[in-house]
Amino acid sequence: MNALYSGSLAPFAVLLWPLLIGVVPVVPRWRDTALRLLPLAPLPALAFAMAGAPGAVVFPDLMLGVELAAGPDSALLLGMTALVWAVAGWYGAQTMARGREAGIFTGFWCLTLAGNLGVYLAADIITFYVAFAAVSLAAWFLVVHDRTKAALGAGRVYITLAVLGEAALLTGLMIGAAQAEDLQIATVRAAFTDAPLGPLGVGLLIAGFGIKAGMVPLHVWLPLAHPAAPVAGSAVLSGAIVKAGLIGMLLLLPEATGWRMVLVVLGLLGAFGAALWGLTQRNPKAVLAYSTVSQMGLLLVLVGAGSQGVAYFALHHGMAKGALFLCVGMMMLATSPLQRRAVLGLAGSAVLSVAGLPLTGGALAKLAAKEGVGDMLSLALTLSSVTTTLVLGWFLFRLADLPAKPAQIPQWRGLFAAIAGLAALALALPWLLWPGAVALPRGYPFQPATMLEGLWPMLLGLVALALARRLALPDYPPGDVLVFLPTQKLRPVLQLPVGRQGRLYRKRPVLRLLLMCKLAERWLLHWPIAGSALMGAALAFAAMVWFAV
Amino acid sequence: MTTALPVLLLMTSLLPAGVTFFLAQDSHALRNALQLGGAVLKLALIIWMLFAVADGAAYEAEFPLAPGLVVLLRVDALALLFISLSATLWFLTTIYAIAYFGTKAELSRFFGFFSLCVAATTGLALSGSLISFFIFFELLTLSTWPLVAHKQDKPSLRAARVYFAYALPGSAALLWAIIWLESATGPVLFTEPPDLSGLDPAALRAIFALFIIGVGVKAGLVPLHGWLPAAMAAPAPVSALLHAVAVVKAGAFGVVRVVYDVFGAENMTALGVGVPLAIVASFTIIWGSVRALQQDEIKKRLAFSTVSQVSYIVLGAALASPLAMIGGLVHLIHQGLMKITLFFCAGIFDERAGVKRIDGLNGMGAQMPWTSACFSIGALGMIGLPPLAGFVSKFYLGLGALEAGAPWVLAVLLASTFLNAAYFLPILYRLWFLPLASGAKGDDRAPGLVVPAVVTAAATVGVGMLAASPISPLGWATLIVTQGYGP
Amino acid sequence: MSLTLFALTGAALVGLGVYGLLARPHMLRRIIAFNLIGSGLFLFFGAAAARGTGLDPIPQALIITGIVVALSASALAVGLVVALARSSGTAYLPDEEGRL
Amino acid sequence: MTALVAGLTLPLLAAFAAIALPMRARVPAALLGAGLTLAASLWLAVVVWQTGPVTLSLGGWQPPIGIALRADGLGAALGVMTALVMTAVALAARHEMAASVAGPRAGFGFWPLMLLLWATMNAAFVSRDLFNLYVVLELITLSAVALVAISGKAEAIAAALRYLLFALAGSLLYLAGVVLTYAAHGTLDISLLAARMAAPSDALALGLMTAGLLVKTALFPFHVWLPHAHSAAPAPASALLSALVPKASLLILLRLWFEAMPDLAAPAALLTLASLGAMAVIWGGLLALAQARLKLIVAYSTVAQLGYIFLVFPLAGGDGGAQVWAAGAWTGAIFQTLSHGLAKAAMFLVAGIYLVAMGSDRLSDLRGMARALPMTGFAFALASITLMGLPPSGGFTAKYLLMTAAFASGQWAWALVLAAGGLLAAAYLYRPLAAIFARESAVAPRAIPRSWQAIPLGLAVLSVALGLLSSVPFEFLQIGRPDPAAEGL
Repeated sequence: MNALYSGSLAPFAVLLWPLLIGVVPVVPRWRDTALRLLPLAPLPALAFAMAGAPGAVVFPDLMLGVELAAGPDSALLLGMTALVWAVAGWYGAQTMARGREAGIFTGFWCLTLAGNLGVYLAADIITFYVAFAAVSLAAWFLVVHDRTKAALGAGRVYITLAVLGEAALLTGLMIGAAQAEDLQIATVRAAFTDAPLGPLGVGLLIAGFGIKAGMVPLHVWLPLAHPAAPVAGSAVLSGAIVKAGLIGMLLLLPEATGWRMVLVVLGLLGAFGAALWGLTQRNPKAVLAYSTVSQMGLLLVLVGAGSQGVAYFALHHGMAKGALFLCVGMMMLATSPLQRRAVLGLAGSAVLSVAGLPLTGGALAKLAAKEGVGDMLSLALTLSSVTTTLVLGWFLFRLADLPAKPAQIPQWRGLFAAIAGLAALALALPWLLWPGAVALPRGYPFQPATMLEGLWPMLLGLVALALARRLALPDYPPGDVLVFLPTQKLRPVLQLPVGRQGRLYRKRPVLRLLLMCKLAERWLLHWPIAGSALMGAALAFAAMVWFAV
Repeated sequence: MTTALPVLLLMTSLLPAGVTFFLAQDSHALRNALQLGGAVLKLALIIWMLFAVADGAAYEAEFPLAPGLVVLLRVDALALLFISLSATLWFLTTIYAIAYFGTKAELSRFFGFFSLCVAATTGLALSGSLISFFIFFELLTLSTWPLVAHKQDKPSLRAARVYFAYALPGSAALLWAIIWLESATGPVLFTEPPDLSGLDPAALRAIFALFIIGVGVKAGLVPLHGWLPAAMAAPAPVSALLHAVAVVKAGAFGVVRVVYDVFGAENMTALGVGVPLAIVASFTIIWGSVRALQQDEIKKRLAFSTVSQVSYIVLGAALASPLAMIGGLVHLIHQGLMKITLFFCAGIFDERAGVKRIDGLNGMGAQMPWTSACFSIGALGMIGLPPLAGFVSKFYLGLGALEAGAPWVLAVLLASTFLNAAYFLPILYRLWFLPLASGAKGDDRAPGLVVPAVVTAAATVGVGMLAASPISPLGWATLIVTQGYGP
Repeated sequence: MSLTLFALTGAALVGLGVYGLLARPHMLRRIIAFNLIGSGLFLFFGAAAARGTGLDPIPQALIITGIVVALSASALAVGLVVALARSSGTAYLPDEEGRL
Repeated sequence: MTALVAGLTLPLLAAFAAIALPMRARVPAALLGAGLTLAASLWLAVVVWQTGPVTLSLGGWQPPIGIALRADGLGAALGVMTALVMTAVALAARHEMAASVAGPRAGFGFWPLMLLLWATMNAAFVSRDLFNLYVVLELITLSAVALVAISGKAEAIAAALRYLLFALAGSLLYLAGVVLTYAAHGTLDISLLAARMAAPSDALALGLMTAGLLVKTALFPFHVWLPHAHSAAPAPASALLSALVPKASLLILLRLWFEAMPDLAAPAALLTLASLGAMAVIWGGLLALAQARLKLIVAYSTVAQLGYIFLVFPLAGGDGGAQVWAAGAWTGAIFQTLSHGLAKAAMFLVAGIYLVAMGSDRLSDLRGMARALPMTGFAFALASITLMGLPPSGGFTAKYLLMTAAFASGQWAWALVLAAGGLLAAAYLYRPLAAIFARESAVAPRAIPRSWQAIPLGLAVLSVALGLLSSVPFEFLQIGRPDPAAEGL
């Protein structure tokens, strides 16, 4: 037996704490308490991230040897994730109807959270895989929480894709690990380059992570799940959970270049296609979902292009998108026109940031992202602002049309403040992190050229939006590709013809045989026959012996 | 070293069996004391030996029958792996069975054959020579038959008949193979692999095939698996025993023995029989899952999932690579834990809520939280959800497949994962999400039934969570392989 | 010369007996057939005994024994036939009645 | 020496006593005689085990003039088996053949017949003289036939007559062979014959004797008399008939081919013998499968089980280089003879108990007997295990040895027969087992004392123990083993 662990327990505590909260609702009496504790769950993680994610720990006996440590990118995303989860958690705690369902929700909320934090902290593939499985499978409960037909349907699609993703991921990891003969993420990553099935492994990893990261065409679950999930759920799904796929790619995809082109192409496809498709949606959450797909598309492009600003960009998008989803929630809960206007304003500011209005966090993120990706791609990034403006503007209109529910909740203001805080951070935090995260000079965002480059696409987008509102946009159900796929036809394939079980024997022939034997026996019984046979036997033996000797 | 320990180990279940037969039906206390006492004693013995064996020691006891018929009992790491499983689960299943049957009829007969069955399994695990393996293999068949037929109603009698109709030809094939082999090599001891040069490759292939058919019947290799679903007519503790402890495991264990102790990895590769075996196993894995998907009785579905899961072990043996070997061996334990959990739960659903079919499980999660939770854990483990037991074995199997240069196995593992998900998740969904059917009700206030399930479910989580620790099944399997066993 | 005669006679007796044994379903006839065969064999045996110089005493002893054995066998057989006839009213074995 | 004589004389004396003594004393006298004979047989076995084969020339006359008796491992082993079965049957008959149960005639006749049979069996096991063997065979036949007819029922008498018909024909064939042999060689002593100059008439002689012995051993297709005879006799008698009587002629057949005239072993003849055996295995199995009465099933299984033994003719000597033993096939055949004897006797005794308890042995009437009389059910199950050849029973050891020889000599076909026979046995024994262990709790109209139930159980246990402790019997059978047994014919 070796030592139980070595290193600092801080990373472990970060994961343990939400899990502890998660088991509280097992006791029915404590359910409501647990729900109230939700916002506290990610706080240790937040503190840990703000401290710069120091320390690493190894548990040799746990699972296949658990190792926890956070790299720079991870630290950044860890903080963002914690933040989004905290705010969304508070929203959930305030708005969620109490009861058994809420208990289940709380438990799996915490499990998902732990998984989501785990993917940033894991240093060995098993831990990473476990965390990833936790975040993607447990999130199913967040999707189906409302138990409505839409929610369950979305849940079915989600779980199917999630399981597929898990399997692809596992296989990919195996291919790497078999070559590396080690479970360290770094070694496995390096091993892909000369693993016999390396390309296959990378492909599987991309697929596995791509599903989570909403990569076209594996994104179909996303526009279904986000609208179906309760607001708090969609906030974390869209803001934080999708980033799990991103970090996976950052950590595990090898240096080799073969796969990068794929990511770039698929990313661009998502970035523009999804944004435009978002215009066919009426439900603001669905629109947001498509915008998420498009933003993630940009991120994939960046990963493919090997940009340094991925985490930085993701940080901003996570917080902004989280805020936007929560805004939808607030809008539903807004009772007075004042509140509605406030929400619209808040959402608007977040939208502007995401669209990349100069001097906002979003703009900084884009600038950082463009660094060293080549002209073509930076142009693409610039152009993406057009579609982003378009789809998010569309979102604002949808949001404005959203009918209010007369549900009066006590801490509307508090919640609004918190969300506003989140949005503010989305705008401001990039400024704070700028010197550390980006290699560009401090004054770069203020240069007129830069500002202009940020501005004209937005104007273009606004024009397009004005035009778009003129012409009658089609109204499609969410889940583009899926809607046109005949999924129901797959069902009969599984219902293979049922073969017959083995039997001792098929009765009739045997009985017939036995009957024949009985008759023959009676025949043999007749002495003349038997007797002559006997004499014959005697002579036969004699003859045999005679001829042999 | 030669000691009486192996015999003692055997006796811990053989003696209770012998005595129990002659106990009066209503002497419950004495009977239970015998059974549990034997189990506890056996566990104690195992733990006592674990440490010595971990250092590479081996206990032996030999009984010569007619010349050439050597019954050799040998406790080595591999044997201990299997025995510790059977002993632990025997203990739990006994508790479960005592609670399950209460004061029903024919208990002395039942528990007599029950522990006899375990004794046979123990002997099987301890066997150090082919012939003793065969002897206990047969004893197992004979002692299981009355258990399958226990209810003595039409279905169970039919099940018993089908079981015999499969098992006996199987053992005939096995005997045929053994004797064919030994007629050329002389008596085969597992410790010294036989010299196969006396037989030409064609004959060796035929022998190998016969061996696989012989043990494959018990291991439920398609197309020899027909008896397994039929045997579902037996009472739940029996199913648990059949599926997790004794019969199918004996088959899988037999495959391991045949592959590594009779033929050896090199010969197997030289003869080119490894890949066909792997293919058969893979086909079984898929086919079993597909058929499971079509069942709407809980136990039937579980039965077919056993067919599929046990072939993981066969697959691990067939791939002839150390990691796959570890995966297979560890799955021997893990599948046992998970599957027995599932069967315990299925039995509880039947006993406490009268639910036999899957659609009857709607909303039972709230009614029978403990049972449903255990069932869920077992099911998720089967699917291979990390960090549960099933994941560990699957991971090692996958690595082993790559190591052995058979990446197509990964596809098989994947397909089976999906199929597992496809036939287990709906059950969980019904348990936890669908509303309770009107008039349906159940509770799991039956500690005797629930506690064993909870223990095994906890174990399912535990062995996965602590896989890397040296005392875990994985650690033990690794020890076996590093001790030079297998490829 | 006479020896061959004995032997031939014995052989003939055996032949007769075998025919009767196979062809006659009536049990008494069969018993008689047995005795015919037996006698034939003993005759042959006696002939065979007179080999080379002098007489070999052993066959005499054996023949006597054989005759005794054959007698007891016949006795039992006859007894059984009688019993059969008493119990079932026929001296034929079941379903051999009337056969040639 | 003394043991040898005792084994022959004690049962005869007891038989006389069972006739001469007053009513009350007969059964006790018979039982006493049985006990003493059992002791004698065991004693003889011990002597053989310690000092090797025991030879005795009656009246000091050496062969060819006199008759030699020789107890080798084979003979002594069969003697012990016979003694065990006989004793068990005697104990069972104490209940079953009591005048009150079986009627005065059977009650009186059974004991002397049984003891006479015993004495003649023992004689058959040790005698070395072909003509002496003829006499012994004849006596065995007569007492056996009498035992069949003892109930006096019409069907029993018919069966007995048919049996007698076949048996006498066999004896005459055998006698003819003996006569020819003597005519050719002037001796009938097996040991002397082994050293003879081969004569042209030997072929005919051997053929005649073999055919005659085949009838008495009830080898297919000459088995037809057996099932009816065995099922018509009262159960204890059937036990003797099935378990012991065929073994005597079988033993002579073995002695003839392996000891007296191994030089005449023609491949074709060996093949024919074995194929007849194989057909017996299959045919007997199928017909057993077709029967509805327990005793008939058991009787037909005798036909099948005897078939195995004939595989020894081509297989003997086929032990290959890899084995640790010689004469595996030969010993296997003897193991089959012994274990079948014990198991079959047990089965018939069980059937007898059921007949007494239920008044019928139709399977339909035996449902749930295991509940009413658990020990009998257990006994039948154990015996079945032996007959199916499942480990660790004696039947398994036999099959294992024979099968190994089959493979070692490359004659796989016979191994196939062994395997198929085992499966058939499983099939036809499954039905009675299923019936006996059925859930219906049959209420036996007549209570059966445990001491009686224990008898077949004891035999069945012995038949299994024979496999469990097979090393000693194995060694024992090698004592005075003929060389061809190891070298093959």
